[in-house]
Amino acid sequence: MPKAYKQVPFAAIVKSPTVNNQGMVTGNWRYLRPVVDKGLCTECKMCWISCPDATVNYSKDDGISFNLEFCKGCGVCSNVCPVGAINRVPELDFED
Amino acid sequence: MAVAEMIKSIAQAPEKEYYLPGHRTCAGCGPALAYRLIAKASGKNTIFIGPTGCMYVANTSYACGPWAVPWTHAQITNGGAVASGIEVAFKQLIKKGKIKDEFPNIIVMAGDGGAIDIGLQAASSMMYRGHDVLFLMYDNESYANTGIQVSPMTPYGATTMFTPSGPEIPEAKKFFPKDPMAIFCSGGHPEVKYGATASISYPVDLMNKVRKGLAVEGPAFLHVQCPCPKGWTYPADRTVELGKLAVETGMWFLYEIEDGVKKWNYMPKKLKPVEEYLQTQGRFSHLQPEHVAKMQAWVNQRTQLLGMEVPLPPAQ
Amino acid sequence: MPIKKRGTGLTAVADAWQLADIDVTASYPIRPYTAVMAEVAKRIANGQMKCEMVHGEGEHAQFSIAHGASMAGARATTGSSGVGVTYAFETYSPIAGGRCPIQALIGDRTLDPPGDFGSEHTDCLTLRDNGWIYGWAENAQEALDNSLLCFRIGEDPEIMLPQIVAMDGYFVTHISQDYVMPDQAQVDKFLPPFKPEFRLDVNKPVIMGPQIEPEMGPPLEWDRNVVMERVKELIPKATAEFNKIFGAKYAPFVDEYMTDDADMVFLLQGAHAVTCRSAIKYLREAGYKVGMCRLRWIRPFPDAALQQILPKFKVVGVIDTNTSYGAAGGGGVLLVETRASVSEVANKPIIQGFTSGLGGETITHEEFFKMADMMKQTLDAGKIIQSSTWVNFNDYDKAAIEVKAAWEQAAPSTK
Amino acid sequence: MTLAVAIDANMREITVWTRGVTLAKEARDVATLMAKAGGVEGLYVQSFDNYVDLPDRINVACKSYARLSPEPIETYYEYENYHPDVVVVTEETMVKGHNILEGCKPGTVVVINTARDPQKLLKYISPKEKLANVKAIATIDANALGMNVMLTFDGTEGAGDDTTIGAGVGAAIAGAVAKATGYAKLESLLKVAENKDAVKLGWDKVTVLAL
Repeated sequence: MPKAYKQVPFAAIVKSPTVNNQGMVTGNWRYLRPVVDKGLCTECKMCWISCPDATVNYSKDDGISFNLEFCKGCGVCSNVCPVGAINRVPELDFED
Repeated sequence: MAVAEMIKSIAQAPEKEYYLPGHRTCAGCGPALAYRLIAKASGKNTIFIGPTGCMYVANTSYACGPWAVPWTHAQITNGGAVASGIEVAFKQLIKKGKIKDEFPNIIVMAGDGGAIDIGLQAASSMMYRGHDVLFLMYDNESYANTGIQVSPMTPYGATTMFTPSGPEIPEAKKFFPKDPMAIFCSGGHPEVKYGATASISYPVDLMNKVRKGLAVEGPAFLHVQCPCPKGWTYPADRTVELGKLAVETGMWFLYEIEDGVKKWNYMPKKLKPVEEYLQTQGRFSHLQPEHVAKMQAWVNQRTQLLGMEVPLPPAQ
Repeated sequence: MPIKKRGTGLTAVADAWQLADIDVTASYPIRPYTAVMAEVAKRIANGQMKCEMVHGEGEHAQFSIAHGASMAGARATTGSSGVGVTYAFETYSPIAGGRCPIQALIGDRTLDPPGDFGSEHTDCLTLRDNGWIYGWAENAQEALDNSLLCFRIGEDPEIMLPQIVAMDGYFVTHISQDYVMPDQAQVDKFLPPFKPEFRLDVNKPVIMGPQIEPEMGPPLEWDRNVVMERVKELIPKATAEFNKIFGAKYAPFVDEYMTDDADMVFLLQGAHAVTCRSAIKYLREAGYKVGMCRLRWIRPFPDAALQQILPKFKVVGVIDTNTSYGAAGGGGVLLVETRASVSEVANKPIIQGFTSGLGGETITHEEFFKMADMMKQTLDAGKIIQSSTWVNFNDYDKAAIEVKAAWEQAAPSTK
Repeated sequence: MTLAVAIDANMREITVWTRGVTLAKEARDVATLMAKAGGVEGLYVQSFDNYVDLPDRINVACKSYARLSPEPIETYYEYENYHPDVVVVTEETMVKGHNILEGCKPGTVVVINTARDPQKLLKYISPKEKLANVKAIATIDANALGMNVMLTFDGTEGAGDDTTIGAGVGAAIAGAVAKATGYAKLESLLKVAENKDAVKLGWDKVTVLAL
């Protein structure tokens, strides 16, 4: 095999990311996608505080949403939801 | 940080993330959740030291990392020593006027191996010398980065790659774990003015303990239990649930020791039988009733030793 | 004004560290390097030095503390000896690979067993493959000067590598000598403040030492290889500048003594050069056309310089004050590297090996005379007689037969 | 100078894609079973995990490899199957967001563990330019066959796998791979797998869509 070496910065020191770490995109780890039922959601933010990957977003206007570029689909958000407002749906049911 | 501002509820937790999406930790990783909450609590003016472990290797795979704040690797052996060097350097460089930085929060994020096993010497010395560093032990109860091998924190009766169960050794791991709080925060390290146990399942408590640990002058120690879906063998969505169950069964405790005074942060009304906890995890699936009884006896003894006065399940 | 002083290599390096305004140093006691830390501690206590001294719980911690301090942007130092050097082994590659230009003073000591305080270069030579810049000082003055030179080279933005100022235990670390402590203004002219491009800075956050992809490994290691080659280029420049500012006369790589008309030379490093020079005087009077080549650096190894210099001679006697059991040719590290350096040189001299000065023994005048005799026999024979000779043990010089018999009786494995 | 030689010209490479931890053992079993079956038939064989994927993390993409050759394998110590002839996907979602066809040769067979219509999965598969190399897509709904999934760390990190090989879903997938590719006879697989019913079901229930 021909070798494909990669450029490496000085002493492998890399700049810290600011929003997402684009070097390790993890959305393709997911086979069950979290889907929030906004009718049930009480916006208690348990899912938000419990996400190991910081991929649950919350805003006053839109409530809970998910960063699907990075969500690994672990289901912790669904498990901790006190009202069962987060469903886990097979990823291939979605076109995107 | 001079005086820590306490967080009263999840709604008041800081929104800003410093442990960002994009790391190769397991789906449902307990230590990753710990990292996120700790980084949230400590904020922008923070430097992390990451001794080798899952939170080094899985987080920085492929020459990148998820931190919005400075982070450096340390060997699994020397997190405490590297942090000591960083701390004195900042003090000295600031004193000499060579840099204009505000003195940062310095946090060592060591796994159980890097804190209480191979890294114990460096951790102990850092605390003895009184460096203004928060030494944080994220405890997933094994050497998980190398594929789950036994550590001193692995519970009695758990299987790992190095402690399989077999006819000669039916209970798998034979020894009960070390008690890091007893080692670091019970007077043996006089400079340590603040020490606490915490759990990822009690996020507000955890974040406030991080802030308290950073607010005290000198070293602080935080022992955070972090369920590990791979090593403990349970479905990844149950991480937070299991952290709670550990507390409810006496497999984990939430207390802090400030200036030598112990305070309970959460005490269940009565302990659930430890079997309820054991049966949730594949690592205990081989245990026989006598092993479960031995575990319950240990839990009961430990509960009494720590002074938690709650009704206990019977130990046969 | 430069000050004339009397002190050991350790106090001389403490002077260098004071002049370099180091920010952090990490201590742990082990003979014979210890007193440099005692000296620095005194100066911190009396306000002479503004530096934080951290008492590590061992050498592994010492090097780790200095590593951490360097990542934070501090000029940091540490030091050790003997088994202390090897106890810290894990840390050497991460420090060099992390490009943290800390400085360590190593006062050589024999590795155990046996428990032996005496100097042997083996402790420090074991880490020669880890990417540190280092070489041996033969006296207090050179120890001080090497320290400044090392900071200057190691902290160069194009280099960024850790350095070791190595010196023989006892000989250089414990024998008082005259030396000159230079003026602060001279040092400030020679050594700029340490300002690394990357440090742990919350306003410019970076990730240091992440895991890399396999495809990044070879380029990263290639970079470490290239930078060592660059050190070879910088050493002559920095040495020339040092000589100019401080009025010194250092050769960049190889210090030659009475080599102009020599047909055989001793090749060595470190403190034994002092006795060697004196022995050469007597040997010259007795008609031996002998000189000395002393290596100032072991990493990077001065191969190009040796390729220039050694063809002038017919026989080179490499004196190894270290062990490398089972090494090619039966000698030590210097013999192997010297032979490798000139292996492709057309008119290369005969290179024979001597192992001597182990366990801290003094290499006496008599032993230099013996080695000269053996080199003479090589010269006369026009070929190597014995690939490597352990002086006093398997030497083939007739005059040594009686000594040899005595040693054979004493050495257990000959029984 | 580069020698123009064909190294391992007749070697066939099977790459098994899977999810870390949860399906790692089953994927390893697919590779192990195919290699063992090849061994039964007198081929030179090799099966191994992708070293860089280890230690695996829950849900992360991982690969296991099998190689079968009529001659001794010369690239025995290379890290990966750089040019797979067969791509096996043990968890259907992996068709999305992973370059499962990377390096594949003309005539590649793709085997997917799914209940879905293979035509519908095609649109996700990447890299797109390699689709032309795919000869057939085989699907097997192994999860519906009532087999277990085994969770074990045995056999990882260079240890020998002392657990049974081919006791669960992996055995069914291997049956499907053998039939869809013709790389192993059913009898050979039955000889080496623990769960022979699973192998047989996989063999029988696989559907192959020629492209």
